Amino acid sequence: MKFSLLILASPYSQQGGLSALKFAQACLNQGHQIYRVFFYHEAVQTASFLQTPQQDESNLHQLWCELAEQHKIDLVTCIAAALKRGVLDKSEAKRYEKDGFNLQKPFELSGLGQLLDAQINSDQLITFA
Amino acid sequence: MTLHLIQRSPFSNSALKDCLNIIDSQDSILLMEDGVYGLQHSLMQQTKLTAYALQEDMTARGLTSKNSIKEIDYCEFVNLCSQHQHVISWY
Amino acid sequence: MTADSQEYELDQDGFLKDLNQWSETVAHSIAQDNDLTLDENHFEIIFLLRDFYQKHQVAPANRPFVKMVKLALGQEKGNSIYLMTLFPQSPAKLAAKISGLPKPPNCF
Amino acid sequence: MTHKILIIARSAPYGSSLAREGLDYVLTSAAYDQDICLLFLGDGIFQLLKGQQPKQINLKSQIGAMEILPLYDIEDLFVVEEDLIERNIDTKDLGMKVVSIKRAEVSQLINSQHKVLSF
Repeated sequence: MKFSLLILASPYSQQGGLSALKFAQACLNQGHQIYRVFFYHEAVQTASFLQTPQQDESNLHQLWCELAEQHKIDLVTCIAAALKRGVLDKSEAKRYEKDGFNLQKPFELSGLGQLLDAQINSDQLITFA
Repeated sequence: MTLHLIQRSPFSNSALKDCLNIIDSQDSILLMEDGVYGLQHSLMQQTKLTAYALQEDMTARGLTSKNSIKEIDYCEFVNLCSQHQHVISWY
Repeated sequence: MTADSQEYELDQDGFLKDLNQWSETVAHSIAQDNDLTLDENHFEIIFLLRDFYQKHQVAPANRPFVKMVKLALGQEKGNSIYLMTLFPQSPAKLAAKISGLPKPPNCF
Repeated sequence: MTHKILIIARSAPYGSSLAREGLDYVLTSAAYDQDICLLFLGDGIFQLLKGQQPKQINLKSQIGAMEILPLYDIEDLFVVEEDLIERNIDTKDLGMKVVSIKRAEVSQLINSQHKVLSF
Protein backbone atom coordinates (compact mmCIF):
# COMPACT_ATOMS: atom_id res chain seq x y z
CA MET A 1 0.00 0.00 0.00
CA LYS A 2 0.94 3.59 -0.52
CA PHE A 3 0.97 5.69 2.66
CA SER A 4 1.52 9.39 3.14
CA LEU A 5 1.99 11.10 6.48
CA LEU A 6 0.82 14.56 7.50
CA ILE A 7 2.70 15.83 10.53
CA LEU A 8 1.35 18.81 12.46
CA ALA A 9 3.10 18.26 15.80
CA SER A 10 5.81 20.62 17.02
CA PRO A 11 9.05 18.56 16.95
CA TYR A 12 10.18 18.82 20.55
CA SER A 13 7.03 19.98 22.34
CA GLN A 14 4.86 17.12 21.18
CA GLN A 15 5.16 13.40 20.53
CA GLY A 16 3.62 13.37 17.04
CA GLY A 17 6.87 13.58 15.08
CA LEU A 18 8.35 10.60 16.94
CA SER A 19 5.17 8.57 16.48
CA ALA A 20 5.22 9.37 12.77
CA LEU A 21 8.82 8.12 12.50
CA LYS A 22 7.91 4.84 14.18
CA PHE A 23 4.89 4.50 11.93
CA ALA A 24 6.96 5.18 8.81
CA GLN A 25 9.54 2.60 9.88
CA ALA A 26 6.82 0.02 10.51
CA CYS A 27 5.30 0.72 7.08
CA LEU A 28 8.62 0.23 5.34
CA ASN A 29 9.42 -2.91 7.34
CA GLN A 30 6.20 -4.45 6.07
CA GLY A 31 6.97 -3.59 2.48
CA HIS A 32 4.58 -0.67 2.18
CA GLN A 33 5.56 2.48 0.35
CA ILE A 34 5.77 5.97 1.86
CA TYR A 35 4.69 8.28 -0.94
CA ARG A 36 5.33 11.53 0.90
CA VAL A 37 5.77 13.04 4.35
CA PHE A 38 4.22 16.50 4.55
CA PHE A 39 5.17 18.88 7.37
CA TYR A 40 2.55 21.52 8.22
CA HIS A 41 1.54 23.73 11.17
CA GLU A 42 4.18 23.58 13.96
CA ALA A 43 5.83 20.52 12.39
CA VAL A 44 7.56 22.72 9.79
CA GLN A 45 10.22 23.32 12.44
CA THR A 46 11.31 19.71 11.97
CA ALA A 47 12.83 20.79 8.66
CA SER A 48 15.41 23.13 10.22
CA PHE A 49 18.89 21.66 10.14
CA LEU A 50 19.94 24.05 12.90
CA GLN A 51 18.14 22.14 15.63
CA THR A 52 20.58 21.03 18.29
CA PRO A 53 19.16 18.66 20.87
CA GLN A 54 21.42 17.20 23.57
CA GLN A 55 23.42 14.09 22.66
CA ASP A 56 21.10 11.80 24.60
CA GLU A 57 17.93 13.07 22.91
CA SER A 58 16.48 12.12 19.51
CA ASN A 59 17.38 14.48 16.70
CA LEU A 60 14.17 14.45 14.70
CA HIS A 61 15.62 16.33 11.76
CA GLN A 62 18.48 13.88 11.43
CA LEU A 63 16.26 10.83 11.85
CA TRP A 64 14.02 11.98 9.00
CA CYS A 65 17.03 12.72 6.81
CA GLU A 66 18.41 9.22 7.39
CA LEU A 67 15.09 7.55 6.67
CA ALA A 68 14.52 9.69 3.59
CA GLU A 69 17.94 8.96 2.16
CA GLN A 70 17.71 5.26 2.87
CA HIS A 71 14.26 4.83 1.33
CA LYS A 72 14.04 7.78 -1.09
CA ILE A 73 11.14 9.42 0.74
CA ASP A 74 9.77 12.80 -0.29
CA LEU A 75 9.98 15.24 2.68
CA VAL A 76 7.88 18.28 1.84
CA THR A 77 7.49 21.30 4.12
CA CYS A 78 4.61 23.71 3.57
CA ILE A 79 6.20 26.90 2.29
CA ALA A 80 3.62 29.32 3.71
CA ALA A 81 3.66 27.73 7.18
CA ALA A 82 7.47 27.50 7.13
CA LEU A 83 8.28 31.05 6.00
CA LYS A 84 6.28 32.66 8.79
CA ARG A 85 7.92 30.39 11.37
CA GLY A 86 11.43 31.19 10.15
CA VAL A 87 12.19 28.04 8.19
CA LEU A 88 13.73 29.00 4.82
CA ASP A 89 15.88 27.39 2.18
CA LYS A 90 18.65 29.22 0.36
CA SER A 91 16.52 30.60 -2.46
CA GLU A 92 13.68 31.80 -0.20
CA ALA A 93 16.25 33.46 2.09
CA LYS A 94 17.54 35.31 -0.94
CA ARG A 95 14.04 36.19 -2.13
CA TYR A 96 13.12 37.66 1.27
CA GLU A 97 16.56 39.20 1.81
CA LYS A 98 17.42 37.18 4.92
CA ASP A 99 20.98 36.56 6.11
CA GLY A 100 20.68 32.85 6.69
CA PHE A 101 18.76 29.75 5.80
CA ASN A 102 18.08 26.51 7.68
CA LEU A 103 16.44 24.10 5.23
CA GLN A 104 18.12 21.98 2.61
CA LYS A 105 17.80 18.59 0.90
CA PRO A 106 16.31 16.07 1.53
CA PHE A 107 13.72 18.50 2.94
CA GLU A 108 12.09 20.81 0.44
CA LEU A 109 9.65 23.72 0.52
CA SER A 110 6.50 23.55 -1.54
CA GLY A 111 2.84 24.52 -1.56
CA LEU A 112 -0.23 22.84 -0.10
CA GLY A 113 -0.88 21.38 -3.55
CA GLN A 114 1.70 18.74 -2.56
CA LEU A 115 -0.47 17.73 0.40
CA LEU A 116 -3.48 17.44 -1.87
CA ASP A 117 -1.43 15.37 -4.30
CA ALA A 118 -0.37 13.11 -1.41
CA GLN A 119 -3.94 12.73 -0.22
CA ILE A 120 -5.23 11.87 -3.68
CA ASN A 121 -2.40 9.59 -4.76
CA SER A 122 -1.92 7.60 -1.55
CA ASP A 123 -4.17 4.84 -0.30
CA GLN A 124 -4.03 6.34 3.16
CA LEU A 125 -2.94 9.73 4.59
CA ILE A 126 -2.26 9.48 8.32
CA THR A 127 -2.18 12.63 10.47
CA PHE A 128 0.17 12.94 13.45
CA ALA A 129 -0.77 16.00 15.49
CA MET B 1 -15.49 1.67 8.00
CA THR B 2 -13.25 4.18 9.67
CA LEU B 3 -10.31 3.86 12.04
CA HIS B 4 -10.27 6.72 14.55
CA LEU B 5 -6.91 7.67 16.06
CA ILE B 6 -7.29 9.33 19.46
CA GLN B 7 -4.13 11.33 20.13
CA ARG B 8 -5.04 13.37 23.23
CA SER B 9 -6.02 12.65 26.82
CA PRO B 10 -9.81 12.66 27.36
CA PHE B 11 -9.26 14.38 30.71
CA SER B 12 -8.00 17.59 29.07
CA ASN B 13 -9.29 17.51 25.48
CA SER B 14 -12.56 16.68 23.73
CA ALA B 15 -10.98 14.46 21.04
CA LEU B 16 -12.34 11.19 22.47
CA LYS B 17 -15.75 12.64 23.32
CA ASP B 18 -16.18 14.30 19.90
CA CYS B 19 -15.20 11.05 18.21
CA LEU B 20 -17.52 8.86 20.28
CA ASN B 21 -20.39 11.28 19.54
CA ILE B 22 -20.29 10.47 15.85
CA ILE B 23 -18.69 7.04 15.68
CA ASP B 24 -20.42 4.21 13.84
CA SER B 25 -20.72 0.74 15.38
CA GLN B 26 -18.70 -0.66 12.44
CA ASP B 27 -15.78 1.71 13.14
CA SER B 28 -12.71 1.04 15.27
CA ILE B 29 -10.84 3.25 17.67
CA LEU B 30 -7.12 3.34 18.46
CA LEU B 31 -5.79 5.14 21.53
CA MET B 32 -2.26 6.49 21.02
CA GLU B 33 0.12 9.06 22.54
CA ASP B 34 -1.75 10.79 25.43
CA GLY B 35 -4.89 9.23 23.99
CA VAL B 36 -3.98 6.04 25.89
CA TYR B 37 -5.06 7.78 29.11
CA GLY B 38 -8.51 7.01 27.72
CA LEU B 39 -7.97 3.56 29.26
CA GLN B 40 -8.59 5.20 32.64
CA HIS B 41 -11.72 7.04 31.49
CA SER B 42 -15.30 5.92 32.02
CA LEU B 43 -16.05 6.69 28.35
CA MET B 44 -13.80 3.81 27.31
CA GLN B 45 -14.69 1.46 30.13
CA GLN B 46 -18.28 1.21 28.96
CA THR B 47 -17.59 1.00 25.27
CA LYS B 48 -18.84 -1.81 23.06
CA LEU B 49 -16.73 -0.62 20.14
CA THR B 50 -13.75 -2.42 18.70
CA ALA B 51 -10.97 -0.60 20.52
CA TYR B 52 -7.19 -0.80 20.47
CA ALA B 53 -4.41 0.97 22.34
CA LEU B 54 -0.82 1.41 21.22
CA GLN B 55 1.22 -0.79 23.54
CA GLU B 56 4.40 1.35 23.39
CA ASP B 57 2.51 4.46 24.45
CA MET B 58 0.83 2.53 27.28
CA THR B 59 4.06 1.03 28.58
CA ALA B 60 5.81 4.40 28.39
CA ARG B 61 3.13 5.86 30.66
CA GLY B 62 2.90 2.96 33.08
CA LEU B 63 -0.60 1.95 31.99
CA THR B 64 -2.02 -1.55 31.73
CA SER B 65 -5.10 -2.64 29.85
CA LYS B 66 -8.08 -3.19 32.13
CA ASN B 67 -10.82 -4.33 29.81
CA SER B 68 -11.58 -5.51 26.31
CA ILE B 69 -9.23 -2.97 24.75
CA LYS B 70 -6.59 -4.77 22.72
CA GLU B 71 -2.92 -3.78 22.97
CA ILE B 72 -1.21 -3.53 19.59
CA ASP B 73 2.24 -2.61 18.28
CA TYR B 74 3.16 -0.32 15.34
CA CYS B 75 3.11 -3.25 12.94
CA GLU B 76 -0.52 -3.96 13.80
CA PHE B 77 -1.25 -0.22 13.73
CA VAL B 78 -0.10 -0.14 10.09
CA ASN B 79 -2.21 -3.21 9.32
CA LEU B 80 -5.30 -1.60 10.83
CA CYS B 81 -4.76 1.50 8.69
CA SER B 82 -4.56 -0.61 5.57
CA GLN B 83 -7.74 -2.49 6.48
CA HIS B 84 -9.96 0.58 6.92
CA GLN B 85 -11.49 2.83 4.28
CA HIS B 86 -10.70 6.03 6.20
CA VAL B 87 -8.31 6.89 9.02
CA ILE B 88 -9.20 10.02 10.96
CA SER B 89 -7.01 11.62 13.63
CA TRP B 90 -8.55 13.31 16.64
CA TYR B 91 -6.34 15.76 18.50
CA MET C 1 11.31 53.66 -6.42
CA THR C 2 9.50 56.95 -6.76
CA ALA C 3 6.07 57.69 -8.16
CA ASP C 4 4.90 61.33 -8.09
CA SER C 5 7.69 62.14 -5.64
CA GLN C 6 6.30 59.42 -3.36
CA GLU C 7 8.86 56.84 -2.28
CA TYR C 8 7.97 53.17 -2.22
CA GLU C 9 9.82 49.87 -2.24
CA LEU C 10 9.12 46.73 -4.23
CA ASP C 11 10.37 43.25 -3.41
CA GLN C 12 12.21 41.03 -5.87
CA ASP C 13 8.95 39.78 -7.35
CA GLY C 14 7.61 43.30 -7.86
CA PHE C 15 5.15 43.32 -4.96
CA LEU C 16 4.82 46.37 -2.70
CA LYS C 17 6.78 45.89 0.51
CA ASP C 18 4.55 48.22 2.53
CA LEU C 19 0.94 47.72 1.45
CA ASN C 20 -0.07 51.02 3.09
CA GLN C 21 1.88 52.92 0.45
CA TRP C 22 -0.48 51.89 -2.32
CA SER C 23 -2.03 54.68 -4.36
CA GLU C 24 -3.32 54.94 -7.92
CA THR C 25 -0.01 56.51 -8.86
CA VAL C 26 1.87 53.59 -7.36
CA ALA C 27 -0.44 51.22 -9.27
CA HIS C 28 0.46 52.96 -12.55
CA SER C 29 4.11 52.65 -11.72
CA ILE C 30 3.94 48.92 -10.81
CA ALA C 31 1.95 48.34 -14.01
CA GLN C 32 4.65 50.06 -16.05
CA ASP C 33 7.24 47.73 -14.55
CA ASN C 34 5.09 44.93 -15.95
CA ASP C 35 4.78 46.55 -19.41
CA LEU C 36 1.18 47.49 -18.81
CA THR C 37 -0.63 50.82 -19.16
CA LEU C 38 -3.66 51.15 -16.93
CA ASP C 39 -6.98 52.69 -17.97
CA GLU C 40 -10.37 52.92 -16.25
CA ASN C 41 -11.17 49.30 -17.14
CA HIS C 42 -8.16 48.17 -15.17
CA PHE C 43 -9.07 50.38 -12.24
CA GLU C 44 -12.60 49.03 -12.17
CA ILE C 45 -11.10 45.61 -11.46
CA ILE C 46 -8.37 46.94 -9.18
CA PHE C 47 -10.86 48.65 -6.86
CA LEU C 48 -13.05 45.59 -6.89
CA LEU C 49 -10.10 43.45 -5.87
CA ARG C 50 -9.04 45.89 -3.16
CA ASP C 51 -12.57 45.94 -1.73
CA PHE C 52 -12.64 42.17 -1.80
CA TYR C 53 -9.32 41.96 0.00
CA GLN C 54 -10.39 44.52 2.59
CA LYS C 55 -13.45 42.43 3.34
CA HIS C 56 -12.00 38.93 3.29
CA GLN C 57 -8.22 39.40 3.71
CA VAL C 58 -7.64 36.75 1.06
CA ALA C 59 -6.41 37.27 -2.50
CA PRO C 60 -8.48 34.99 -4.76
CA ALA C 61 -6.96 32.35 -7.05
CA ASN C 62 -7.66 32.63 -10.79
CA ARG C 63 -11.04 30.91 -11.07
CA PRO C 64 -12.59 32.56 -7.98
CA PHE C 65 -11.18 35.86 -9.23
CA VAL C 66 -13.15 35.49 -12.46
CA LYS C 67 -16.24 34.48 -10.50
CA MET C 68 -15.90 37.48 -8.19
CA VAL C 69 -15.77 39.85 -11.17
CA LYS C 70 -18.73 38.09 -12.75
CA LEU C 71 -20.81 38.49 -9.59
CA ALA C 72 -19.96 42.18 -9.33
CA LEU C 73 -19.89 43.31 -12.97
CA GLY C 74 -21.68 40.60 -14.92
CA GLN C 75 -20.72 38.01 -17.49
CA GLU C 76 -19.39 40.58 -20.00
CA LYS C 77 -16.44 41.36 -17.74
CA GLY C 78 -16.50 38.33 -15.48
CA ASN C 79 -14.82 35.99 -17.92
CA SER C 80 -11.25 34.86 -18.20
CA ILE C 81 -10.69 36.21 -21.72
CA TYR C 82 -11.57 39.77 -20.71
CA LEU C 83 -9.44 39.57 -17.55
CA MET C 84 -6.59 37.97 -19.47
CA THR C 85 -6.63 40.92 -21.88
CA LEU C 86 -6.46 43.40 -19.01
CA PHE C 87 -3.93 41.47 -16.92
CA PRO C 88 -2.04 39.12 -19.24
CA GLN C 89 -0.71 35.65 -18.39
CA SER C 90 -1.79 35.17 -14.78
CA PRO C 91 -4.64 37.67 -14.19
CA ALA C 92 -5.23 37.03 -10.47
CA LYS C 93 -1.54 37.31 -9.63
CA LEU C 94 -0.79 40.37 -11.76
CA ALA C 95 -3.95 42.18 -10.66
CA ALA C 96 -3.06 41.45 -7.02
CA LYS C 97 0.43 42.86 -7.55
CA ILE C 98 -0.84 46.07 -9.12
CA SER C 99 -3.65 46.40 -6.56
CA GLY C 100 -1.26 46.34 -3.62
CA LEU C 101 -2.28 42.95 -2.24
CA PRO C 102 0.26 40.76 -0.42
CA LYS C 103 2.43 38.31 -2.32
CA PRO C 104 1.12 34.76 -2.06
CA PRO C 105 3.78 32.63 -0.31
CA ASN C 106 3.52 29.71 -2.72
CA CYS C 107 3.85 29.85 -6.41
CA PHE C 108 0.78 27.88 -7.45
CA MET D 1 -10.30 12.66 -11.67
CA THR D 2 -12.18 14.77 -9.17
CA HIS D 3 -12.16 13.36 -5.67
CA LYS D 4 -14.81 13.89 -3.04
CA ILE D 5 -12.90 15.20 -0.06
CA LEU D 6 -14.41 15.89 3.35
CA ILE D 7 -12.61 18.27 5.66
CA ILE D 8 -13.67 18.01 9.28
CA ALA D 9 -13.17 21.33 11.07
CA ARG D 10 -13.09 20.88 14.83
CA SER D 11 -10.72 23.64 15.95
CA ALA D 12 -11.97 26.94 17.28
CA PRO D 13 -10.49 29.91 15.40
CA TYR D 14 -7.76 32.25 16.74
CA GLY D 15 -6.50 30.40 19.85
CA SER D 16 -4.55 28.12 17.52
CA SER D 17 -3.69 28.50 13.84
CA LEU D 18 -5.16 25.10 12.96
CA ALA D 19 -8.53 26.44 11.84
CA ARG D 20 -6.84 28.90 9.51
CA GLU D 21 -4.34 26.40 8.16
CA GLY D 22 -7.16 23.94 7.58
CA LEU D 23 -9.03 26.58 5.59
CA ASP D 24 -5.89 27.27 3.54
CA TYR D 25 -5.86 23.59 2.62
CA VAL D 26 -9.54 23.74 1.68
CA LEU D 27 -8.96 26.72 -0.63
CA THR D 28 -5.95 25.06 -2.25
CA SER D 29 -7.82 21.81 -2.85
CA ALA D 30 -10.78 23.65 -4.33
CA ALA D 31 -8.50 25.67 -6.62
CA TYR D 32 -7.26 22.32 -7.96
CA ASP D 33 -10.83 21.34 -8.88
CA GLN D 34 -11.55 18.85 -6.13
CA ASP D 35 -15.06 18.35 -4.81
CA ILE D 36 -14.75 19.62 -1.25
CA CYS D 37 -17.29 19.58 1.54
CA LEU D 38 -16.84 20.78 5.08
CA LEU D 39 -18.16 19.42 8.34
CA PHE D 40 -18.06 21.67 11.39
CA LEU D 41 -17.99 19.64 14.56
CA GLY D 42 -17.31 20.39 18.21
CA ASP D 43 -15.47 23.68 18.71
CA GLY D 44 -15.06 23.99 14.93
CA ILE D 45 -18.57 25.43 14.96
CA PHE D 46 -17.18 28.61 16.53
CA GLN D 47 -15.47 29.34 13.18
CA LEU D 48 -18.91 30.07 11.75
CA LEU D 49 -20.12 32.62 14.31
CA LYS D 50 -21.30 35.96 12.96
CA GLY D 51 -19.74 39.21 14.04
CA GLN D 52 -16.12 38.08 14.47
CA GLN D 53 -13.79 41.09 14.77
CA PRO D 54 -10.32 39.60 15.18
CA LYS D 55 -8.62 42.86 14.16
CA GLN D 56 -8.84 43.52 17.90
CA ILE D 57 -6.39 40.68 18.51
CA ASN D 58 -4.33 41.28 15.36
CA LEU D 59 -5.53 38.22 13.48
CA LYS D 60 -7.29 37.73 10.15
CA SER D 61 -10.97 36.93 10.17
CA GLN D 62 -11.88 33.26 9.85
CA ILE D 63 -15.49 33.92 8.89
CA GLY D 64 -14.34 36.66 6.49
CA ALA D 65 -12.19 34.16 4.63
CA MET D 66 -14.90 31.50 4.70
CA GLU D 67 -17.34 33.86 3.01
CA ILE D 68 -15.39 33.33 -0.20
CA LEU D 69 -16.00 29.55 -0.23
CA PRO D 70 -18.89 29.89 -2.73
CA LEU D 71 -16.46 31.54 -5.18
CA TYR D 72 -14.44 28.33 -4.96
CA ASP D 73 -17.63 26.35 -5.67
CA ILE D 74 -17.71 24.98 -2.14
CA GLU D 75 -21.39 24.91 -1.31
CA ASP D 76 -21.70 21.98 1.07
CA LEU D 77 -21.18 23.12 4.65
CA PHE D 78 -22.49 20.80 7.34
CA VAL D 79 -22.75 21.38 11.08
CA VAL D 80 -23.58 18.86 13.76
CA GLU D 81 -26.90 19.84 15.31
CA GLU D 82 -26.26 18.47 18.81
CA ASP D 83 -22.90 20.29 18.93
CA LEU D 84 -24.68 23.57 18.10
CA ILE D 85 -27.19 22.99 20.89
CA GLU D 86 -24.44 22.01 23.33
CA ARG D 87 -22.77 25.38 22.61
CA ASN D 88 -26.01 27.32 22.87
CA ILE D 89 -25.78 28.43 19.24
CA ASP D 90 -28.69 28.83 16.86
CA THR D 91 -28.20 28.55 13.09
CA LYS D 92 -29.33 32.22 13.02
CA ASP D 93 -26.10 33.08 14.85
CA LEU D 94 -23.99 31.68 12.01
CA GLY D 95 -22.47 33.79 9.25
CA MET D 96 -22.76 31.12 6.56
CA LYS D 97 -25.53 29.07 5.05
CA VAL D 98 -25.13 25.60 6.52
CA VAL D 99 -26.96 22.29 6.64
CA SER D 100 -27.52 20.80 10.11
CA ILE D 101 -27.08 17.08 10.43
CA LYS D 102 -27.46 14.77 13.41
CA ARG D 103 -24.49 13.09 15.06
CA ALA D 104 -25.92 9.79 13.89
CA GLU D 105 -25.71 10.93 10.26
CA VAL D 106 -22.02 11.88 10.33
CA SER D 107 -20.67 8.40 9.61
CA GLN D 108 -22.87 8.21 6.54
CA LEU D 109 -21.34 11.47 5.30
CA ILE D 110 -17.83 10.16 6.01
CA ASN D 111 -18.52 6.89 4.20
CA SER D 112 -19.73 8.72 1.10
CA GLN D 113 -16.34 10.41 0.60
CA HIS D 114 -13.17 9.33 -1.18
CA LYS D 115 -10.91 11.10 1.29
CA VAL D 116 -11.31 12.59 4.77
CA LEU D 117 -9.01 14.91 6.70
CA SER D 118 -9.52 16.74 9.99
CA PHE D 119 -8.10 20.02 11.26
